[in-house]
Amino acid sequence: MNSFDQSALLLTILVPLAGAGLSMFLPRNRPNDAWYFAIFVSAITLLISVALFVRYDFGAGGYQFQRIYEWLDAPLNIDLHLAMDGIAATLVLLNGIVLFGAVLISQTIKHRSRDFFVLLLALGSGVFGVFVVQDLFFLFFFYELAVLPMYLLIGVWGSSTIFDPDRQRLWGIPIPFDLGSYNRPKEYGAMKLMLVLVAGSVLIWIGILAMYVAAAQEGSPTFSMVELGVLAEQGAFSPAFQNWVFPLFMIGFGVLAGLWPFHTWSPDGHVAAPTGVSMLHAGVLMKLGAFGIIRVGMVLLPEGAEAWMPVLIVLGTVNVVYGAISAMSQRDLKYIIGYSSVSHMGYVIMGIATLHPVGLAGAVLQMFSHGIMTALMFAMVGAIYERTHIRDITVLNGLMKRMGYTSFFFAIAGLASLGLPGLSGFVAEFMVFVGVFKTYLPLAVLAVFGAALTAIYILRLLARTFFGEPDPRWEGLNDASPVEKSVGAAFVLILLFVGVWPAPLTRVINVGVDSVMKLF
Amino acid sequence: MTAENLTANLHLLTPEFVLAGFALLVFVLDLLLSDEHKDLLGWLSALGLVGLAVLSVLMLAGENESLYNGLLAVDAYSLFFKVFFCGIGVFIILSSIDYVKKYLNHPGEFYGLLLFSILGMNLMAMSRELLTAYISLELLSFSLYVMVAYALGNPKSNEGSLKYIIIGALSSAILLYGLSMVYSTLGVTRFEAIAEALMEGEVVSPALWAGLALIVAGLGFKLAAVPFHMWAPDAYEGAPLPVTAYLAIASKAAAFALVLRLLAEAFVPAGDRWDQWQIILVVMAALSMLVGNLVALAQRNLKRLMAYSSVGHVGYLLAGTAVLAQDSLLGANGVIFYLVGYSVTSMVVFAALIAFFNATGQDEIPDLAGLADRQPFLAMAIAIGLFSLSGLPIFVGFTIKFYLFTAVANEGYLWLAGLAIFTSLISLYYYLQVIRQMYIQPALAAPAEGDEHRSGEEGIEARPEAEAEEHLHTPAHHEPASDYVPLPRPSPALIAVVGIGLVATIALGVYPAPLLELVESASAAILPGS
Amino acid sequence: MVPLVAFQVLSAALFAIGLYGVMARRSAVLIVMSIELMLNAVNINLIAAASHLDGMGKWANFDGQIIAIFVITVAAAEVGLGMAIILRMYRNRSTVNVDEINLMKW
Amino acid sequence: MVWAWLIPVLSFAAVPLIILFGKRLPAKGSPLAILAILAGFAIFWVVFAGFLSASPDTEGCEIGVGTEALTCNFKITWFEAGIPGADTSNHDRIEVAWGMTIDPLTIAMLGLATFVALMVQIYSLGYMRDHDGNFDPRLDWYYAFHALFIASMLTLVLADNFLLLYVAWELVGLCSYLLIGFWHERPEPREAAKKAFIVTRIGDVGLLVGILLLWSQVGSFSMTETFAAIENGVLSDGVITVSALLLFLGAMGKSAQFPFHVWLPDAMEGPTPVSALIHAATMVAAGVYLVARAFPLFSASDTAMLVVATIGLITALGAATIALVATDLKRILAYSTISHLGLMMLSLGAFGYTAAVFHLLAHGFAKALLFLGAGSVMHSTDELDVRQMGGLRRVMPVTAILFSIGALSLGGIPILAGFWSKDEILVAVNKELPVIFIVLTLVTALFSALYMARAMFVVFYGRFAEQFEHVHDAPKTMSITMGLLAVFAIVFGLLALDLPGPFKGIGYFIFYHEGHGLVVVAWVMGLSTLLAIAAFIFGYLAYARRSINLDGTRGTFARVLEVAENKYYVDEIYQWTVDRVVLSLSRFIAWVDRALVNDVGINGPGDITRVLGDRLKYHVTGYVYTYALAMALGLIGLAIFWWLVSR
Repeated sequence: MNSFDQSALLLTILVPLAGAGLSMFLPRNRPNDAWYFAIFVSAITLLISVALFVRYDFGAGGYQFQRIYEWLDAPLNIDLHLAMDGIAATLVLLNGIVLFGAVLISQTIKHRSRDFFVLLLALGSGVFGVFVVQDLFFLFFFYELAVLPMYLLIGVWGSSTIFDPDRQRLWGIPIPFDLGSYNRPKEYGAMKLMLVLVAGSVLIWIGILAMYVAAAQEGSPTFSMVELGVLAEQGAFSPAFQNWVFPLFMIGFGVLAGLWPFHTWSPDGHVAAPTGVSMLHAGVLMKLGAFGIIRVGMVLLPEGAEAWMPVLIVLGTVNVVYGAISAMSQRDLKYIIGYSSVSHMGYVIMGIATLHPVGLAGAVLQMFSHGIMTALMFAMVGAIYERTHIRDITVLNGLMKRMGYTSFFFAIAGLASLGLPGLSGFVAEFMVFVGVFKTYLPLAVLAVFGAALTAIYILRLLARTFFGEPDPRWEGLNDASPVEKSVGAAFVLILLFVGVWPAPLTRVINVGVDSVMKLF
Repeated sequence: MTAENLTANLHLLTPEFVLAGFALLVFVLDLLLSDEHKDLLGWLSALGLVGLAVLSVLMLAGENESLYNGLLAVDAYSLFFKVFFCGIGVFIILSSIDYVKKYLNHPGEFYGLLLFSILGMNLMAMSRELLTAYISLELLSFSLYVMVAYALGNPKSNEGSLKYIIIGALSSAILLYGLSMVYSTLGVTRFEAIAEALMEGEVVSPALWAGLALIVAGLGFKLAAVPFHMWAPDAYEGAPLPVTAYLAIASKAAAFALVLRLLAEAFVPAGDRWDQWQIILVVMAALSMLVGNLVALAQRNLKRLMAYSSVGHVGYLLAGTAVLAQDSLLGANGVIFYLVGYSVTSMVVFAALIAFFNATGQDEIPDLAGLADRQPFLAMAIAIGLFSLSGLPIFVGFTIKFYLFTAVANEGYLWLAGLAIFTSLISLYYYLQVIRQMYIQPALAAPAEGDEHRSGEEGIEARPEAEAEEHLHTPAHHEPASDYVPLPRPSPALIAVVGIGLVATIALGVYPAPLLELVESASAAILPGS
Repeated sequence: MVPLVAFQVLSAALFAIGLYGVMARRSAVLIVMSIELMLNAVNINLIAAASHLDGMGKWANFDGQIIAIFVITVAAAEVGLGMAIILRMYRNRSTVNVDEINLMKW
Repeated sequence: MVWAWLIPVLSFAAVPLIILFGKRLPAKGSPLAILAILAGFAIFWVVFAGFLSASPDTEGCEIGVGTEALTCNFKITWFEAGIPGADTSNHDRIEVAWGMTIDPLTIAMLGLATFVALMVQIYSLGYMRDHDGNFDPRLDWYYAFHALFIASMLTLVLADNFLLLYVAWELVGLCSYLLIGFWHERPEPREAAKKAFIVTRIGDVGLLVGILLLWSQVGSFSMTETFAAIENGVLSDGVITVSALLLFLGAMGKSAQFPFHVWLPDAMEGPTPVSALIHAATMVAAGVYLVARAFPLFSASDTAMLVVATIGLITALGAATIALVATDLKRILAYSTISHLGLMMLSLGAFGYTAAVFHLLAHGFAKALLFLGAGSVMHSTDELDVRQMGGLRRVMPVTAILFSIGALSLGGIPILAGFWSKDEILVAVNKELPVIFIVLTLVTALFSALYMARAMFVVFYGRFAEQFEHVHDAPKTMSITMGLLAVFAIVFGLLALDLPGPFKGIGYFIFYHEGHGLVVVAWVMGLSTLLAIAAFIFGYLAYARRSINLDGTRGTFARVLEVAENKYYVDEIYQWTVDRVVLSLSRFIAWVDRALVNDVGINGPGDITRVLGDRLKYHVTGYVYTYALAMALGLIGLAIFWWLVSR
């Protein structure tokens, strides 16, 4: 272990956090300084995460870069125990990439930009934290830290969506009473996102306490996931206990993963959020939920997991189909992407719920690919919205002529999301299908069908928005800025690379999956 | 017992004597100083308190004595709270200097009373006997009655203090009646005597438990625990802001200092009888959490909001006290740790609010609109404070809640911990409403416009200019309000208080280990069993 | 020799009356007086208990009386403070009727 | 032979180059694509030669399972997933390979695809200009898509495992989407492209599920292993039938079999060369290829075979009737394609393996030729409605002649390519299937000759339409390519005869189980020839000479014709389903999501809590005696409670 390996994981957390702290002292009135500084910080984190991923020895597998920092001794026995396995390595890489992209894209934030980047970096740090800790306390600590900034990020820098009467139709018949539901000021989105996510974490917290108590009754009170894992393997947790604690984690984390029916924060939140935040949130934060289910639920409560997975996989399937179908009739670009995120997270959930090595690996790969893909989509939508101030696809059309690059990048992302081979989405979804097929055949058929549905709304979106006669309104429009171009190009390359040669990712994921599947 | 050993270790009371003398000194100086120099008194008392804290640490560190045949205890526990109370006093004084100069007359008495109340609190932390406890409690209460009434011209302040004193007197009567019943059954009123009585008699005489019930009720008032909480909102709202802060932080802490010792020394040793009685506190705790946080949802006035939220926090603390146990310090640690963290955080919030009030004279939630543009530092301080109170990391609020709830769950009250967590979710909602005013709502031209912005439950209502829009399309981002008036910079003292408070909030949230060692030594002093 | 119970009943009655007064009276002054009543109930209880503790009517220990004295002093102070505040209330609002004293509620 | 992988890879490589640098290169980088495919074509011959000289003991080669033909496999691992090092057969790990298999079928398809693609791309150089002769502004994208299209198709035919095949399959679908919708400014191509992609995609669901089903039984995606498993009877009949039908679903989507045929006629909204490519060599060929490739699977299940045959027949007959009455030149050709694809499926269903592939090739050349001809007509006249045309041979003789060759070949006039292949199909159907099939097939053959005659005579012969006085014939690039295709359309059929040399005739090259020479059933060959010639004579009289007047007859068949002209209302049915069912369902779900799940499920508890707080606050009345009362009650409650617990 050289000095880098010693401290790398700690750095992933500290660098963004320190960056956030330092940015507070930047001058308020010079937005660009804050941006440059944030770029600098996130670039460093990107380098660290890439280095971590590359240096992760997939031959050896297991947890690497272990480091334990004493934090509280008895009776709570909380340590800052850092370690990274194959799954975490992938997601750390994802977070590094998306964070950097989000910061770059946020060039357009001018109003109170310093505060914006402070919060954004804090968010990133929290996400890193969740991925690399091995202690329930700190896992929850960073989990909350990642949720905390969202309210302000959306509330202050977000944008509202306004009620539109003819959305309120059912088979063409207008619904007489106002559901108030298409009226989405950013405050609402922010508040709902915050409250729903924290409500989820209430369950998680209770679950964690239950774990601690159970461990204490075994005579070794601890929050350390390693020791809890050992206890679990010794069968310290009775099946009854597992059966009522697992759902706490399943739903608690599931909320953040957009699990149906707790998903509605996701479209509203992502629509209201500013571009950079949507990228980070849909791209990485939603993965925290799925990651939590794997890392806490499955590893610590295997029997509970086996008992509950049938429920989870049904919900996941509902996610896939339901999300796709509701996306079909959306008009707001961001809502379409929001619902497609719900649908795609469904594949992640299904993959996890299969408890099948290939399916689980697919879930993790899907986390990565969906992260990049949806981040790219939000980035491009942001670029469009910056220029046109319109997100209604019935009003937008023929952008291709004026915004060639933006359209191209968006189209690639869209194709990736409808599972086109050669792009990352396909490999991941295919692996999930394989897993589900071996375990729950009928649902697998539904899932494949859901993938076909995705094609419908994505193509509809592309046709409406980008193709067609260029509208005179877009005369003055200029294409993506150099920053946006470079981000888009980079993300497209990643999508292609993973789609054409997923082995570098899968071989790392596989070892992570291996260690999880050993429990089943 | 003879006069010698009565006065043998009298020197251990030096800090109290010094404090009393110092308070009187302040009164005297008040007469001599001319009006424009009165704020010197504030600095002087603050300085004095710092000195006192240092003095008590130097003198009493490591002492573990019981004075007057077990009336007063001089141990790590009381020492901890002495320093703690002095610290609170210093912060309160520093943050109130401007306020006092601007809004109140007779500053001298103000600081003097404050010092006396601190003396009372110190004694509460020390006392191991009901009457002593009662007397020191009254010393605190009387000072508070006066301080609440301090804004002479203001009918609200007056009304608040009237309600406060009436209910306070009532509760002290109840407490005393309980005391008398305990005395009439045992003939003594020392805590450990009660413990012995509880331990030996297999059946508790009705008079005894009735007395204890009365005592708990009396103390319940001091804690503002449901159903003895109703005075709190009025007193908080009526009182001048620094006094509100003082009420919310110090008097609560002192009451818990007393309750903890009482429970730990009189009840906990009773073993399974204590296990029976836990449920009583548990129920009070649950009620306080629910009522406090639910009613806080409906508040408009910041002080009132803080009052109800503090009722909620009392609920959490009571849950902690309910799980005191002979064999584990977890509960006691949790409560004390929570007290410290809660005080630090509320100190930040209140100091910032005081600064805001000094500048604007407003204390309604909608008045905060656009604060993030008008005075970013205050806005940030309040936001961080509220996030911490609602129990989000990296702030101390998260750590203390986690510790306390773990303690509660560990004693077998997982459902209570769950309820506590759930209610802190509710609290998050109303704290966010405040933050929303500061950061999202544009600054108002005049406070009168507050009403329309207040209706924004869950922010469902759309921004007026947005409703005009045709299709899904609004102005890109929230633009800074053009017409806001930046607030004047708060005084250095306030900035210092807020700054230190913020640092403490984050530092304790990230690395509480050193503090927790002190806390453990303190709770070990009252729970020698473990 | 009057048994202790008699005194206790008496003090309990006094206490109850006082408590009732606090709730029933509308004048702040009378409320404070009712509280005094409750405190006196306490005193009776204490002194009686002190004298009966060993059952022989001899003074067993002085704690009871001492506590009573403390209580009286404290009560006096309380009344003084209470009256002062009520007076101030009368100056501000020219009423001491608690029905009218509810600027702050909910 | 190992270098076969270069054929697709070259074209793949051309794509990014054209996209990135096309704007700066001459002719917008189109030469890159053409060179790539030209090289591919060259390599094809090398591979072909190599394959002919190969034998079972050549490295990587063996006698293929199922088809007893020589098969050569080469592969490298692509990626693995699951438990590292676990055994794939117990499904804990999947291993996917970049692998290619080379057998006669592959060779045939390679030849067809590379050649037609080459022709089309050269042809496009002439076609993709406006009348002032300057290139289409997006020519670089056009050629990029073309390169990608053909590259994917070549990967498809080379793939040695189902997954890779599916990958290429989807890419083919994408490219057809991109090229059909190439002129996306107009709404029709946009919609057509969407339709093509989505309809085929629905079929692909079946394909993917079928692949996964096979995997879940076999534990591998490799075709060889799958077929081996079938041979060894590892798979139950049920599984075989189901998975075969699922694969066929995919094939139906791509090869526009009823009821998935709707996308193909609209697909001619794209540039005509694209239609040529789609109809001849790439897109629609894929479906037939898939069934042929998975023939060991299909032939193992009689049910599947019968379904294939029936669907094929229905498609063939229905499409032929529509083609008879269609008025748009390209639509006529489109429906004729569908009909012929139907014939191929029918023949596969009738174990006419050789015949099907043979017809695929023959039809490919002819149809490409026809479309390019139609393209050159359209390019010069900007007119597609046959009723407006007439006697065009006067102004564009070359096109006229070449088009006629194509038409005759496809119509099944003897010694032209189409004649031989169609005859073999008829023989197979006659041999394997009940008599009704052969009857209907002959009817189809007659119809296809008829509509070909109609298209050819109406457009190029008969009364000259004056408005085309000064249109000029196709430019060199176009006519030369058409000429080359025409050559094949004429002579290719001769491969059916027994030849000297290593290539002993198609029957000995592409076969299933055992090779055989040309099988001649006299009455079948005679009858079909008769029908074809009769049809063309009738066509000449009716459409060129106008000596037979059809207008009178229309009245009698009005109802039937109307149904046929409306394409049996299949499109309308689809439209109705999409609008009324799918979309309103999605609107309903979206509404449920907002109204129930969100407003009730998520907001509800929040609102309840808030209201609760709002009501609860009134307990603090502001009257001090209420507070006292509360304390008293609390005290009593406390006392009682205490008494209860300490009893």
